[in-house]
Amino acid sequence: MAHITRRSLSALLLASVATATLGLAASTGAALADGPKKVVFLVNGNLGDKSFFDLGAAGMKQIKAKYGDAVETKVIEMGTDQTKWLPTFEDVSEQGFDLILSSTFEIADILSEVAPNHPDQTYVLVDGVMPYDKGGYENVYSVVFKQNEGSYLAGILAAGLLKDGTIPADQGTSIGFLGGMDIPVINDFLTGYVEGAKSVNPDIKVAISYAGSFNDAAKGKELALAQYRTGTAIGFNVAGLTGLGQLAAAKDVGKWALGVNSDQEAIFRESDPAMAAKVATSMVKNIDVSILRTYDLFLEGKLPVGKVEAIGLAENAVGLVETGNMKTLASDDLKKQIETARAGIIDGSIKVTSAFGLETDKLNALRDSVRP
Amino acid sequence: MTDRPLIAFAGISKTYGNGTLALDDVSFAIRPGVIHAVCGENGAGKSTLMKILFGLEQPTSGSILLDGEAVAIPSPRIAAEKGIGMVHQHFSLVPSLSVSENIVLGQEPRRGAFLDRVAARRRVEELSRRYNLAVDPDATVRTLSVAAQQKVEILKALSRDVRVLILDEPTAVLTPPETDELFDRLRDMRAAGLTILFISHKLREVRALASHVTVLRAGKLAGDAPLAAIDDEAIARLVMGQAAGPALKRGGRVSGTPRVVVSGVHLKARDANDRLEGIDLTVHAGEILGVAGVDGSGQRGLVSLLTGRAQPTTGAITYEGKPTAGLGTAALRRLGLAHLPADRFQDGGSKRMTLVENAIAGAHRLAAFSTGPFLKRRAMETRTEEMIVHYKVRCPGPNAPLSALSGGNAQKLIAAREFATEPHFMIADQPTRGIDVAAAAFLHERLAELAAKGGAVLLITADLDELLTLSDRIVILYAGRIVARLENEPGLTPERLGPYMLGLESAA
Amino acid sequence: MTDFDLASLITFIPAILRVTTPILLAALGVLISERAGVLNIGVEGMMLTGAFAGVVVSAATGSASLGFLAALIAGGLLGALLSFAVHVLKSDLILSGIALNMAAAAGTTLLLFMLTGDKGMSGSLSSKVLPHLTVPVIAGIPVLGTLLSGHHILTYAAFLAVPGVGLFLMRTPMGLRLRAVGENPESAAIAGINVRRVQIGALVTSGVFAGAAGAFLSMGYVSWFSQNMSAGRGFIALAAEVMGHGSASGTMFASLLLGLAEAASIALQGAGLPSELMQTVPYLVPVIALVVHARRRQRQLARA
Amino acid sequence: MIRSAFASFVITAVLLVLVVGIVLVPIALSLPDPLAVLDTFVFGPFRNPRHTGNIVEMATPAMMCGLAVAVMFRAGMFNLGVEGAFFLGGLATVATVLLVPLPAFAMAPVGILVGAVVGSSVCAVPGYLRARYEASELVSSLMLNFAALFIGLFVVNYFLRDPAAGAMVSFRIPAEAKLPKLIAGTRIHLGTLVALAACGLGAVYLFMSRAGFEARIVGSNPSFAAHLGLPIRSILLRSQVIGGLIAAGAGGIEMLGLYQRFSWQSLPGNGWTGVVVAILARDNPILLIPAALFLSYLQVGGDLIARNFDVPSEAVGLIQALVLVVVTAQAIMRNPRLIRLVTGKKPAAGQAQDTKAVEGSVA
Repeated sequence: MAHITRRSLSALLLASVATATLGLAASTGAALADGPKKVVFLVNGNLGDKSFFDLGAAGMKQIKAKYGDAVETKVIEMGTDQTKWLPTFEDVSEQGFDLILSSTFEIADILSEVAPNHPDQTYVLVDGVMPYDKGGYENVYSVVFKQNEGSYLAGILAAGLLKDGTIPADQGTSIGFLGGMDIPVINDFLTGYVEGAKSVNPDIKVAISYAGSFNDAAKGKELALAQYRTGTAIGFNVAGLTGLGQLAAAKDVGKWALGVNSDQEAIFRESDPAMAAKVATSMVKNIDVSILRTYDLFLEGKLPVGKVEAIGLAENAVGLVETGNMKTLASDDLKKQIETARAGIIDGSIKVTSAFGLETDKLNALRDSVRP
Repeated sequence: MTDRPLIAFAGISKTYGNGTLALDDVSFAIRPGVIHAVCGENGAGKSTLMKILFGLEQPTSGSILLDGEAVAIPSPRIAAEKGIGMVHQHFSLVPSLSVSENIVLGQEPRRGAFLDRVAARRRVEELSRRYNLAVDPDATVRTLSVAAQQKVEILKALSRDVRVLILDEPTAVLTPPETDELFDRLRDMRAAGLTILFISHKLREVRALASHVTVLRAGKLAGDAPLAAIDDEAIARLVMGQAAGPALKRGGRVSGTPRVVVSGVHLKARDANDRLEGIDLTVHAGEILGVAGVDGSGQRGLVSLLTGRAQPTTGAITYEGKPTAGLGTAALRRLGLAHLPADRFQDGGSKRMTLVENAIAGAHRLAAFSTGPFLKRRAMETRTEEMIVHYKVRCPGPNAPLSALSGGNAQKLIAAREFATEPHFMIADQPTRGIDVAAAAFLHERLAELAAKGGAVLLITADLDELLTLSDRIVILYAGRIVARLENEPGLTPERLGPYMLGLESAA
Repeated sequence: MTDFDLASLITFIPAILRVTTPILLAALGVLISERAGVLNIGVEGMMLTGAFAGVVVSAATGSASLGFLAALIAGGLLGALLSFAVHVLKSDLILSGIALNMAAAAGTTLLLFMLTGDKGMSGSLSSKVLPHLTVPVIAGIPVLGTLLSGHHILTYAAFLAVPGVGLFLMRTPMGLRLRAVGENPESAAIAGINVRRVQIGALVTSGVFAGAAGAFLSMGYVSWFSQNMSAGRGFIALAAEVMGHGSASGTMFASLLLGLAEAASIALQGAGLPSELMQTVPYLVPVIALVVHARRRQRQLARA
Repeated sequence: MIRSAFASFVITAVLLVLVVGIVLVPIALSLPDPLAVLDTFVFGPFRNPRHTGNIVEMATPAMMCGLAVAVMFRAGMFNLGVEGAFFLGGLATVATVLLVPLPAFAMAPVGILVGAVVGSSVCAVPGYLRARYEASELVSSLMLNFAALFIGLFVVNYFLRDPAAGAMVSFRIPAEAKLPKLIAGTRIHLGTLVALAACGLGAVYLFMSRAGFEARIVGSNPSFAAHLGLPIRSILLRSQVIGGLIAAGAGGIEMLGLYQRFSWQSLPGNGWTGVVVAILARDNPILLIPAALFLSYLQVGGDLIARNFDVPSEAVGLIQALVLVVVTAQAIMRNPRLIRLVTGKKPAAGQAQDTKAVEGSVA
């Protein structure tokens, strides 16, 4: 780097001026026409979480793939410093985007400050809710996922595999849950999972651990091993990159794992088939699908802006991956049982508790009821 | 062997990055197989010249000729390859390593991948036999006395097949018998064909040992002659640039009331060199009590008791009649204690802080220098400027860091601070070690002046000339006990002190 | 894990060794540089980079050994880089270490993205793992087998490295020079030792150990690289080294203590205590150990 | 002292432009509009008052954390507890305004005060362990940071959590407790003035007060302090308590200035920023202000290009890492020729021959 000569430097500068001019011309030209729609997804963290941020970015790709030149998409990483989020929203709100998307509950507070200042701008909050009951926020559409519903099915699957002997009792008699942190969005998976498991076997035991981190795969593996060592036969990981450690543990001890958010079996199908084979299924949260759906609705003018939509099994926004290992692993009876539960949840005959708004005491009572 | 010089300095100049001219066109020659003395005050450039010869510093201009050929000595390693060894004033030993490890460091005998410790020990034993310098190869250097450490340092230099051995003020830390022994060893080495460069500012030693003397003053060559051709006064003139003033001589006055009384004091310490086993002594107002003793005879323990940094295990110390039990340094200083510590940069000041800060520290809570919680920086600065003038501290300015000062000037500033409180009791621990004659004389006058004004002074020094010049009475420490109490009569000589210092005689 | 009988205790020991391995490897690296007088704050970044290099190279070559080698080299290179900043540019050692950690976190993510199009993890790369070793005869013996056999090769390497590093520091010429440089650089220079070269060597070696620690994470614990997967273990290793008071065996015992605390906090999850409080255990234990040790030392001094 | 520091400051600025240029130019060239990238990085932060405001907002905690670090470093304490103190201070402040019934005017001051006291424990405990037992403050502070994090998360989860919120966050901070905004169109709040005042007071403390003078003596040479009979242990402890109070107070100010709820789930990193700022400012409280502003300026510029162009945010991290190394590079910063070029005079004695490159071994 130190060896850039003066000549090469000036050449570089010249080249950059040339490109700059071209670039300027191009962008002016585009602006003159009734150009493509502009959509942006703001990540309040960094990509690479194998969870809602990556899935959100994937949704943006799907929009681009579907609409091609008719849309400009952009993903901005805001990082983990929360003080930077508001300035980013304010900047983006002034840059003429047709749709500004973002995700997670934390953004609700940010939007409650920004959205009223930009009434003509449309915002989408994925996996979080604006406080609509206090009025306002006519320009924000919120969509939340009922991960507890999908997790309910995962609970049925885990407990069912044990009950019907598909997983022999010598592998263990309890099921596991590995959370990233003891926080509501994680516990929303837990409540559904526990209730689903209990619906199969009221006496089921659930080993519950929290890693305190979302990027420590080694610790995730160690936590999972501790669960497997003490009688857990199948575990559900909801801990981002930490949770993937559970897969390595399952492979080592020959027990079973349940993935989350995206299809974790697919991640390793090529690179490590032996490990992929131990992922019974994954409880997916189709954030990408919902983002594409949001844009579709927006184009059609049908997006219910100013409201919250809760999407779950009924909208196919959450669910189990049934095409992978589960297809061969689960018995037909168990699959039927899961289907029944799905129908029950959709028609309202089965109510799944949500961790959102649940007091810490009640949550503890639920955890205590299944402690091994 | 011909008279061709072994080493010749040809027009050596050295300018430091900060613009200081340390050496200015110095040229002289050293013949093989002699003991060649280099004299001069502190800051005259002796050490710099030797560092250049040993490859620790590079000359700005000029060259060194070895056996008539110009050589570059970019590092101590190259110096060693060329047969030049050096015994440093501040020893270059690693305290936590053993004697043999220190000596073989850099040229270790190996057995496979490992250090051959047997061979290392053997090498040390062989060296110590050959040069008649007895050391324990397995002792950890940290536990050794200064004299023993110096032996290790010399052995380390000799272990590299040297032709030239540089000794930088080797006697500063030694007792007379130790000095004599060292000189005997050095004469042996010369007899064995070694060339020795002996740096000193003690004329008596130069006269006793060397055959040729070179005098440096303010970075320039001031004189160069065989010792046979020059008398002491001439050398002194060359060193000082003028005739030396008449020497101060005190002795015998005991006056005033007992100010500090130490009775039956024992001190248990982790370091055996610091232990005290039943000390009784009294320092009176108006006298200077000299404490002599081989380094590590309990001086450090005594100082830490008297300065409140340690409490006696048994026995008591009173200060103007009041027991000092439980009083810390701060309380004692408030009662009128002052202390010139032996290691001036370690304990006496902070190199990184400015002269003002060093000069006022300790007195900064006095009303003269602070109002409420704040310091009066102007008053501090004014006071420091006065000190700089009165104590003739050569410095870039009151806001320069202490590190910018030479050892002697730093010591003068520290002394200025300690004397400024008009102390009732002053502990002067090696007050002039390693500093030049003029600065030493100045400090001697201050100590005498303090005593004349009724202050009590405890003088701890390894420099017996200093001890005999300043003290009214003398006590000699050996292994934590007082082995002699002497009046400083005119006939008292260093030679009479020697046997007591080595524990061979006892008069107490 | 409520009943702590002997059997569960024995099954608990491999967990302690697993958790200890990366800490110990990194701490030995920290020890080597620290004895040479350079505190390696960048060990966290070196671990992360080692983990990354191991995965990428083993995936590219199909060889676990080459991947491991790459992890070592990557760690060593970062050690050289830190040396360059400290010795040539004369930058602040601590700050350069912090900067190295920042750069490693950003750089590995960026490179991962460029290689795989994914910022989170390297799931799409079929990287290799280093094997677990079964010690022939011992494996069959009930208790001893669990204790001594079946561990990861790097777990053995880490514990075997302890006497290795100890001997290197205390018994070899190089170790002697290294300690001299760390304790008194001026003396070492006078003895003809090239201080800078020794310190560079120590930092590079330190990086190699950190690289091995990283490789254990990505080629032992799991078989992929993920963002920031070192997760603060480098800092734990720094603590272990300080607690070990400069000796290899002390560093090992400190690492084991930290590993034990971490493994215990993992095993005690699900005992009904709030998980957050359990997670403080691995961090409070070293502080308590430090105080206990310091008090004992003070009492010894007082007695002397 | 200030003048020579200023010289290095000018050199820093010039260097930074070079460094950023070297890293950024190739990245920019790979993008369609390279000049705009550079332009945004360099001038973007000043083009919009809100972005300029961002610099000041971001510099506020950086200054205070830097001050906390500087106060402790000056006393010779390598205490890294600023990170945990900031976190815990923020939490305790929010807990106070949420849980303690206070009149509106008292909320912010009392909250920040309580936060400062509670949070300072993360620095004070290692300080106490060092003063009392000589236990390495580096290790204990590093470890206590994490302990503080998890204890904090426990408190949020069990005592402050808003069950209506979908994440583990506290209840909303009441509007009356928030620090007033100073400049319309930005989020610059009263805390900035507090931080500036704190730096000023820090300078007064360190260089003009008896207590600070004593702390510096202890920090620069403990043996000298012992020679003078200074109460070293209490001075050490005092410095770390002061440092902790500043850092934890900064956490409270940050919360009441910029946040709606307590929502940190991991250590926010301001402590490390503080270490960086303090080293840049060479532990001089007044220079902390430009150092913090400068670092924030770089950050805002980096954020802007990451936001507006396809520059990955990690590239910005790389630039910052490189910047840190270069600006503390003595080989460059203390180069006598460069200093002469800037000041037009010779460097002070002792500065140029500062050859000891490697410091910072753990005691």
